[in-house]
Amino acid sequence: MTGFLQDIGLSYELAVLVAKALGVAVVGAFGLLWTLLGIWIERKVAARFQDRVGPNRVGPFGLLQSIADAVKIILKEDIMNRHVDRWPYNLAPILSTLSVMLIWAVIPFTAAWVGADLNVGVLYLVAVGSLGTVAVIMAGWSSNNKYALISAFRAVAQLISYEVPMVISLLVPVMLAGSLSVQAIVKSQHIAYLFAVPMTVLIFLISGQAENGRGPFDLLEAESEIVAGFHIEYSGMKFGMFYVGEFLHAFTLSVLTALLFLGGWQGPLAEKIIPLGFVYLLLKSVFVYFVLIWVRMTLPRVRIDHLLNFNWKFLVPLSLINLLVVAFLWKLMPDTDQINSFADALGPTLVLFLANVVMFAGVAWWLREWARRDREHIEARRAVVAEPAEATAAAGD
Amino acid sequence: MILNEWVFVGLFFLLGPVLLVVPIALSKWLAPKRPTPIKQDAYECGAEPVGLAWKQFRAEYYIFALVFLVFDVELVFMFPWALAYNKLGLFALFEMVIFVLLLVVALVYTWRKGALEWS
Amino acid sequence: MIPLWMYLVVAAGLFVIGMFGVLSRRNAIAILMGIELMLNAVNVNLVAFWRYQTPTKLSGQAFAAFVFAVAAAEAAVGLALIIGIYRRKRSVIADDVNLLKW
Amino acid sequence: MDITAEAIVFLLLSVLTLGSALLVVTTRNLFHAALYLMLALFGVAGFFVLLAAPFLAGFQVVVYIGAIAVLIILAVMLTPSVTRLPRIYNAQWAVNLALAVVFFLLLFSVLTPVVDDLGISGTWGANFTQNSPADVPASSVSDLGEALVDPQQYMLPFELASVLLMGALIGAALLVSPTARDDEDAPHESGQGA
Repeated sequence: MTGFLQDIGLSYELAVLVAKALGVAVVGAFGLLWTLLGIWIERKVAARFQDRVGPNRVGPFGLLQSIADAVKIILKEDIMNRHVDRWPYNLAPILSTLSVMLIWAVIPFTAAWVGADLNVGVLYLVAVGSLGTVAVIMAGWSSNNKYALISAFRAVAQLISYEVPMVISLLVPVMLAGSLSVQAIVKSQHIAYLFAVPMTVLIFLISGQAENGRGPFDLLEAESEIVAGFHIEYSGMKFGMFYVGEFLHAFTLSVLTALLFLGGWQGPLAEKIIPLGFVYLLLKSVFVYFVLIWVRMTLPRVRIDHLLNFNWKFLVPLSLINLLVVAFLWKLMPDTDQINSFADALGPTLVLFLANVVMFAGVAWWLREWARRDREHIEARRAVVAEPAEATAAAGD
Repeated sequence: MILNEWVFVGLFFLLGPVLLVVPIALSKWLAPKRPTPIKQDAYECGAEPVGLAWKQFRAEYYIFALVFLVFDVELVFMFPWALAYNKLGLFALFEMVIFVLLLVVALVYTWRKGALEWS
Repeated sequence: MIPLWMYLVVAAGLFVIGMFGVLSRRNAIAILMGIELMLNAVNVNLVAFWRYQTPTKLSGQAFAAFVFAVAAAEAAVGLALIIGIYRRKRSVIADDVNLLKW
Repeated sequence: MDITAEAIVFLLLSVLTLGSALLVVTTRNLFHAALYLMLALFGVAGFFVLLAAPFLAGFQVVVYIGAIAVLIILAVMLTPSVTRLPRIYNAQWAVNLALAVVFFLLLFSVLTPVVDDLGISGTWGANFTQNSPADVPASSVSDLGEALVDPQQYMLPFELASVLLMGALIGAALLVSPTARDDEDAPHESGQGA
């Protein structure tokens, strides 16, 4: 690519710049176009969960439905509230999608295709992801609508709360791989980290789903309470931008899970035949995406106090314990800094897996105990309430 | 050149918004525009809005942001630790245990104080 | 390459702007924003000196990292104070908080 | 200094940072000021990248933009009656402005080689004449990690940072927690204030 550009008369630096700009366009456009397919996948899968057929009119299997929707939404009138705060209002949808799109800059698609292999890649992911919170607050505040504002406050509480366990679980692959570069983390997975640290994966997925504001955690939008929340005042393509951002976010979360825990592009022959890695990555990501849709379709929305209690009183302590346990075992095992093959990775993976099984059992036991005590507590209170009522009823007779 | 990888990121920051502005601009150009006063009111499920939304809200939300801020800084400090962990001795683990314990003490205090309750 | 003094001048500019904000704004939150600007100016200085004078020792970067911690603590307590004052006095104007003044 | 790509980026970042910093202290609407603050902080993160400290750039965005600025915006939202004050500056603002300008000129004359070039004084400038930085070791990112937890280097500040943050969290939570509100002290008339 660079060679070709130099041939047509550009200087080396300019050629690199143009090649990189093209790379940005390809990666960005891929992300956006994938969203169209992703929406179709999600609608089809969701329809199956609800015993429906899903989109099936436009194109074969309804494949072109998303394109039809895109055209429709572009042609919609953009209704703007008279009292909005214009600049933040117009910037918010762009920032919302941008914060997700920027993640794609550091994603290694194969052994050779990677936009920017930053040596602080994971930190970059966290940093860029936190811009999404800002976008939600901007949208909520600038809309000048009470529902939007309530949603913005909920967003602050939810998005930032769940960022904590997510970042803690991101630390685990960083620690195991000894690198912040996403590509290096993928390469260090001779056995996918899923088998070594399933607990971390679970925490990552739960908090990621909450960060995304979907699934049982869709309080930001909660169409039945605050009628779509922070983007209530948006219509036309600006609303479409939030929509695209949300879907892209869900898929990006799946890609990140695939990269950090499922071995990314690794698979048989992926090092030799480079494009094969891309296929592996897509397959793994779509699998995770399916699981996320499954969760979303299965669980009812949680209440905000439950949501926050679950995070601060359960998920955060659990992820901290998990991190320290993994760190402790990792330090106890010899030669963990030189794992270069499947055979090297087998021992540590087994040990960590067993530790995770023990942790899972412990958490399950603790949750049972907690539920039992909670139930007893409630029943005891009910008994206290019921007795005087009976007494008065008797006196009344 | 050490910045080479960042050129791509920088370009992403510059070109990414362009990619996103294109559909919005397209919509601005193609879509009809027939504003009426009622259409341009804040949407409150049909009821007429009373006043603007920029009113004071409860401080409950603020405590969570506060706890988050403190946790966030600590997490950021844990990144270098996790990165260098393979090269460090067992000592690093104890150090992190103390670090995390201090954090947990603060969390538990806030918890016991009832600040984490959603009232 | 960019000479060191250019970074220092930008940092100085940032510091002075922040200082003006701290000294002149009436709103306590705006004053806090000015403080953040000043802290950032200091960080730019620290990192620039690290880069140009002792790139093999990490003291500049490490100090900048601790400045982050201090800034976070300062923002947390400062804003909590402002919210507390607002609850009592319904005002966040720094001049209104003059209970200890005589 | 010849015009290189780096110089252009530096110039753009300077304009971005200083421009939005100026807007932070001059904007009337505090919500906008907070957004400009984010922009200024973002520019500083750009400087960190340019200075080959990507770790700090990440810190900057996560801590300052993702947390501190969000907290500030939240505080602005919680105290909304003052987003549009009649006067945003106090009585001494003109003096402060003069002070700031003088201070900046002083710093400028010390930091830059301009004064020395004019030949006014040989000892005034601080002579920060390093024009090109030395190479940063390739492992500087993980070196920072080691340095922070190394008992020989920054272990104590590292732990102290944790203590400081613990204190900050406890103090701040105490200040804003609902139980901390003693209502008898609160003013009875509600709509006083600005």
